Amino acid sequence: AEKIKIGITQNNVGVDSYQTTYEKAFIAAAAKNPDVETVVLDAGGDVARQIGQMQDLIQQKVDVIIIWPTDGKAVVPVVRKAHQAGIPVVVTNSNIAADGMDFIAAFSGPNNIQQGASAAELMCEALGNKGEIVQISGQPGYTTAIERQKGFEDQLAKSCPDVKILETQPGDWNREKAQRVMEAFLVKYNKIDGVYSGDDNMGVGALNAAKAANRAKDIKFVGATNFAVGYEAMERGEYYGSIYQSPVDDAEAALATAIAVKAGKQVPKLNYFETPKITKANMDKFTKPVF
Amino acid sequence: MSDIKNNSFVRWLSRNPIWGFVVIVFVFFSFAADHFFALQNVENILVQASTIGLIALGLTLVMINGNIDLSVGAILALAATVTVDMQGWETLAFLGDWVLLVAVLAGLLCGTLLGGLNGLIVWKTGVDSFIVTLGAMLGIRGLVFVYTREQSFYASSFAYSDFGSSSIGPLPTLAVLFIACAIVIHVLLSRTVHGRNTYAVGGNREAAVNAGIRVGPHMVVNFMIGGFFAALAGLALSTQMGASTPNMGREYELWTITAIVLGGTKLTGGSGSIVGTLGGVLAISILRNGMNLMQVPSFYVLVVLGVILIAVLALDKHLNRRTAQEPAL
Amino acid sequence: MDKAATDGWSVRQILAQQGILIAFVLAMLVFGLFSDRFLAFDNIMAVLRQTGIVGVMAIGVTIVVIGGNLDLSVGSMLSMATVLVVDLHDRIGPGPAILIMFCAVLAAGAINGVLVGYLRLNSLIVTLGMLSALQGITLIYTDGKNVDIANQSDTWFAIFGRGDIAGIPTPIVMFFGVAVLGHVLLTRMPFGRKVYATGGNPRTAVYSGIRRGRIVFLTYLISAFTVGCSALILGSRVMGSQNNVGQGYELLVLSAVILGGTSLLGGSGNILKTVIGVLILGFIQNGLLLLGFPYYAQWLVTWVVIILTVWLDVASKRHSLWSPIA
Amino acid sequence: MTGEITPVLSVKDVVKTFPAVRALDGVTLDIRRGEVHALLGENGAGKSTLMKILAGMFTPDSGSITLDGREVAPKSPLEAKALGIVLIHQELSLVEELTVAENVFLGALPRRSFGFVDWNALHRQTAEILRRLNCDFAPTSIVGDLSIARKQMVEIARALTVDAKVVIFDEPTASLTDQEKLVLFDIIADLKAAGVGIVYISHRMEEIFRISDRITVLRDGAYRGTLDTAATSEAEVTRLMIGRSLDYSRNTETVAAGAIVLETRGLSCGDLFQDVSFSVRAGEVVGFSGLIGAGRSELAETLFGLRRPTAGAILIDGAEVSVETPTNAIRHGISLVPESRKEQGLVLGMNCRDNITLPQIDALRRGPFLSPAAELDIYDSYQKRLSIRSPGWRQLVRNLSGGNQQKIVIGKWLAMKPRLLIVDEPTRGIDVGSKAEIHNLIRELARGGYAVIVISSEMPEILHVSDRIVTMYHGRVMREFTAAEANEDSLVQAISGLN
Ligand SMILES: Nc1ncnc2c1ncn2[C@@H]1O[C@H](COP(=O)(O)OP(=O)(O)OP(=O)(O)O)[C@@H](O)[C@H]1O
Ligand SMILES: Nc1ncnc2c1ncn2[C@@H]1O[C@H](COP(=O)(O)OP(=O)(O)OP(=O)(O)O)[C@@H](O)[C@H]1O
Ligand SMILES: [Mg+2]
Ligand SMILES: [Mg+2]
Repeated sequence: AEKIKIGITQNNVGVDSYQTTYEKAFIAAAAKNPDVETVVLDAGGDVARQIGQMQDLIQQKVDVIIIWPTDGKAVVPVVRKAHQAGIPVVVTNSNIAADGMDFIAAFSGPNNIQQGASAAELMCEALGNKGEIVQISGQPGYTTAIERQKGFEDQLAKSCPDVKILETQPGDWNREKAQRVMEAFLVKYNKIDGVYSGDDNMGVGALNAAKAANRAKDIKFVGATNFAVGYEAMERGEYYGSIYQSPVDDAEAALATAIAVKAGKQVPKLNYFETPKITKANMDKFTKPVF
Repeated sequence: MSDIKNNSFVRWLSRNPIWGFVVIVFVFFSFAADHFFALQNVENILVQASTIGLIALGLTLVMINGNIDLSVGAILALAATVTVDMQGWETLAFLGDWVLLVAVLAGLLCGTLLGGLNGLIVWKTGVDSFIVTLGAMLGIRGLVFVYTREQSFYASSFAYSDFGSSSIGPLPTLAVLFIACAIVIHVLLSRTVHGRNTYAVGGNREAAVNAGIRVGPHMVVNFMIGGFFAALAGLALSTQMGASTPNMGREYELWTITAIVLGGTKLTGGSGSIVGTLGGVLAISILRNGMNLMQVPSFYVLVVLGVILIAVLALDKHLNRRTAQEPAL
Repeated sequence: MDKAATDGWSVRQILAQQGILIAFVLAMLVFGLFSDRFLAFDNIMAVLRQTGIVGVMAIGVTIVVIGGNLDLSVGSMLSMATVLVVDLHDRIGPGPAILIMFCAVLAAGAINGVLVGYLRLNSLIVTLGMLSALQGITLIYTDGKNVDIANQSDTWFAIFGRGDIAGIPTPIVMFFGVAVLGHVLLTRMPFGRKVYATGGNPRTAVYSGIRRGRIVFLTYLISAFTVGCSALILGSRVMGSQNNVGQGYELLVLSAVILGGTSLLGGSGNILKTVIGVLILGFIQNGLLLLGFPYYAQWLVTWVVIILTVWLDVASKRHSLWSPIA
Repeated sequence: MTGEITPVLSVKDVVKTFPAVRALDGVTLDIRRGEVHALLGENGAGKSTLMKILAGMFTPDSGSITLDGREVAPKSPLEAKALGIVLIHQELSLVEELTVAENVFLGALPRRSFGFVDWNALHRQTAEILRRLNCDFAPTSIVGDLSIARKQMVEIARALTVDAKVVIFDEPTASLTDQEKLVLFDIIADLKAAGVGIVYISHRMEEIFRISDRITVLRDGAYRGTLDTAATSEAEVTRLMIGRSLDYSRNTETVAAGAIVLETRGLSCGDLFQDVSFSVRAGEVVGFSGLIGAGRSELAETLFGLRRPTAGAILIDGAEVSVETPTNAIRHGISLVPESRKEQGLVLGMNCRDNITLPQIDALRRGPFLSPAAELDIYDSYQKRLSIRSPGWRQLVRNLSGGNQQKIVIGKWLAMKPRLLIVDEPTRGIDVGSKAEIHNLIRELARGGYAVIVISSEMPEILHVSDRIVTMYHGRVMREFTAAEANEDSLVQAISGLN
């Protein structure tokens, strides 16, 4: 078969282990397939640079482009440009805005709204449908952060309206920042029953703060994107639950989708992979995340 | 005859060593990276350079003036946000297509006014521009988030984003815009009274005051020009995206300042030129683009970029090395 | 006492120069008025603990800036150091890990120092280049993964971020300890005088027999050393590290330094005021969180507070509110 | 005739205080049309402060200024200029990066439409002015590349750009050579003939008596009186200024020839100077005389380790040494009082004490810590010896008057107790009293066994302090004189290359 050349521009490799593991898995999976040649780029979290990279990929005339958008809206025109240049685009991990859906071949990734909702259900379950919680969200302005927060808040209001969110502050996907935010929450609120964090990295930061204030026992911690540290804390019983999301699945799904698209196969527009809830009760069914 | 030409070229180059570097990396990538040496790619580089380049034009004035503006990235985001958002305002719908013009003017006005505000604070309070604009960098970014409620805005018609990818003759519109603005600022700086006073104020503020230059308003004007170009860069970038995002332009201030300093402008003010700034901007853009095309792994890009920045500086120093007869300081 | 009297310097004049201190007290009072938790002992301790990370580095950067240079590389140097010490902790034990970490940051600082001090390259670009390069090196080292300390409960490494010395939280001890050391170094030792002279007028410094290159080199080593100390606090506090954990710290640190009245032109500045600068930033952030300001309103307020503080400081120095520039 | 002339500018009861300093204490002065009015006073007497008030740079605490019968209060240099008051600054006020023409017309560049600079007019007018001033550089030269003297001429050129009513020269000749001085005096004569009122500040009596019509003396910020130049004498003015008279005799001491401390053999540094051989003995003052550009400063810098010689040898105590850095030179017991106090001699943002102790800071320790007492001792003793006028050691050097700044630099290097002291234009801007004091100090040092090199463009100074005089021309040593055989004429011949 003829070799196909796949270009990928990722959001921000190295900013967290998820993205790094994703990249590794992607390259490994591509290496296993002798018919695939890849161009791997990283936008470093900057939309403008990502647009530049898309232009460069179009310039190189790759066969398929995979994009992990730094921003779901801002990349639409350049995706359209690729579309007009006849290069199919697969969006991975976090989707682009509705207006861009016409120009992409497919989306492959987790459903962040659904993840937020699942986390809300975990929280209801942990608190017995009643209590006061705080939320530590991801970096403001980024799609994943916004979707998870929205999914969580909407579902919480639906599933257990008696659980009240006292306050939400961003932790910028940063454990130390989350720790600082939690320290302020602990000073401010005498009673906190639960903490929801946009990912486990921040969740563990919050846990650190609570432990230092000797209040960890009274608080249930729920996160998303299960990290190794979260997994371990769960083992120790300090962390209630999280959402299991494997970057390896994510990467392999994206690659498979891209190959299928290029091969002209019929592919559904939205390809979500499984992101199940994980708690102490079922954690033995999952391998410990490598990141 | 050719000897003289040669000589003046060498002298020009020794004043703008960054251009030597631009040529070197250009030649290097032409051989090292497929697809690099192509008209299409040169256009890409120019378009990619236009964002930082436009900011750099205004910021060069501010820096020659002996000030600095760290808030340009945030101003860029605010201007883009306002412009993109206004296109969709119901209240302006009666304007038809003219809404675009109104929105663009509004965005540029925002940038100019915020620049002016920075300048005014620097002038009236006497607080160092570094700290004033550092504060503004945070504050204006805050404004952006308050305005957008953390959402990205999306240009309602593709007409806006089509502008970003349109061409005038063989050249992309944005590149033409950038080059045209560069010429205007170059002329402003080298031929007008305002431009010459910019050097005077930056070179020796006290002397400028003593000579009766109204230093305060002068600086405010330059800050306004700086804000205007940051806003223009925001518009240029948002036409490429057809959207605005609250995080756009983050850390641009550092890279812009780097480009300007590489181009020979002193942080302490008083010297610098648009020609140099242009070289600095191109150097960084070519490096970025070339490394993309060569597929340098992203972790290594950072290292290479860092090392090259320092290397360029060392080269510059070497070229301009004083003779043994200068005092060894 | 009467020395001051014969010098013609009154207590009032000296007090009048403490605009930043006044701003700090004002800010504390305002927040204290609006939030009953703000001035609580626990909260103050928590903030002091947090500010230790920025604070220790700010001392080092103050010294670099007084010497007439900038150091923007502290952010990614902090990332590198934290990642290194955390990663090595589990492999070779805390002691050796700390040792190696300090070797690494001092090596990075030495490179800065050689380039800026001896080769006389522009410090902004050099340290920005280092910022980029060190970030890359950190990523290459960890292969982009987070690092964590596996056994967090019984390692003495915990003392730096979580423990206390004689009842005082260690970060606070380190912060104030380094500050006092820095202050003594700058004001009571020949080295400090040479740093001020080098920053104030490099040419005069050389004409006075000061080895300018060596002085600048040493300031970068000091700055790197303080980054190492901050990394201890950060790594121990979090018991893990992201690759970009120090991102943005360079500007935060620089803000604190400038807030403390140190001029970017070099030659002037004061460690004790930097300490106040650090505290102002830390307490503002905390106070706004406690008051429940939405995140981005916090930034707006920070903008205003920074400018008002520095304004008060410069106004008190020149005895007039408005700048004399026409 | 005196009583009836209406002054173009009069100053009445002006008071100005700075923190901890009362710089002007009720000064009254009037300047007539077409007169040269000299202003005299010790360093720090308040001369520059008064002039800066006239030029709108400071506002007085009280008092009034009347220009052409109208009370004025210029709040900025711009306003003062519009009123017709031009100040030629004591400390150069130039933008180094710009051209001569741009500096001459700074703040008033000729424009064409749309704010463009009218380069033709600018260069034409500047060339005109430079021609009048007999300057040998082009309007397009970059000011930063010029020597101090040329920069001073650029500063002076500004006086000719506007139709001024009053032109103030604040120590314009401090760094000028004799030829340039003559040109300046011609210009002043022209201005005077055109009816401009001129204020002339200088510490050089011979100039004052040569060109001024009246003399006003300030002391400690207070007005001491105005004299008609024709009706007074140096002695009287000096007494009014410093309260005692001075002795301006030639040096007639005999040399107590000690061992040779420093010797150079065929020393060269590129095209700056070539084949310089001379020696200095302990207990001896060797003067270096030459025109600007003769290479004396460069020679001094080479001896001090700031430049690398390209050929030749430096011997100290008969042994060849390589002085590679100033640190090294200091270790060999060499001190250099550099030519430019602001750029090379002082850290303006540091206080007086710290500036004086800077080169020996390593030695002023108790254990690892600085000893404030030792530092203060040094400051106090040189403050007294050089009568440095400062409200205290904490005062920033930036806030001192020009002459007092110069004294700080001298004190700084005297305090090193060097074996070889090199002073480059040591008394630039220093008042007559202190100048005598410094000359005495130099002599005294020599008597105490030090070797001293004095570089000076002031002939009387060189003749006054030197035991031996070396003349230089275009980077080469011309002739050596002993104190006894030298006189102004023979020196002038030698430094002009006429052997
Ligand atoms: N900005 C300032 N702040 C504080 N003190 C000042 C300032 N400017 C001048 N002074 C003080 O005012 C006094 C008068 O200074 P001024 O410069 O007028 O002296 P001067 O007569 O010009 O002396 P010189 O002959 O040395 O130039 C000095 O004691 C000086 O220290
Ligand atoms: N012909 C010239 N053209 C341009 N620049 C010159 C010329 N001659 C000398 N210079 C510059 O003028 C400056 C002053 O010269 P230099 O210091 O050698 O003189 P000097 O003998 O020390 O005299 P002085 O101490 O009286 O200024 C030097 O920096 C030199 O580069
Ligand atoms: Mg004076
Ligand atoms: Mg000289």
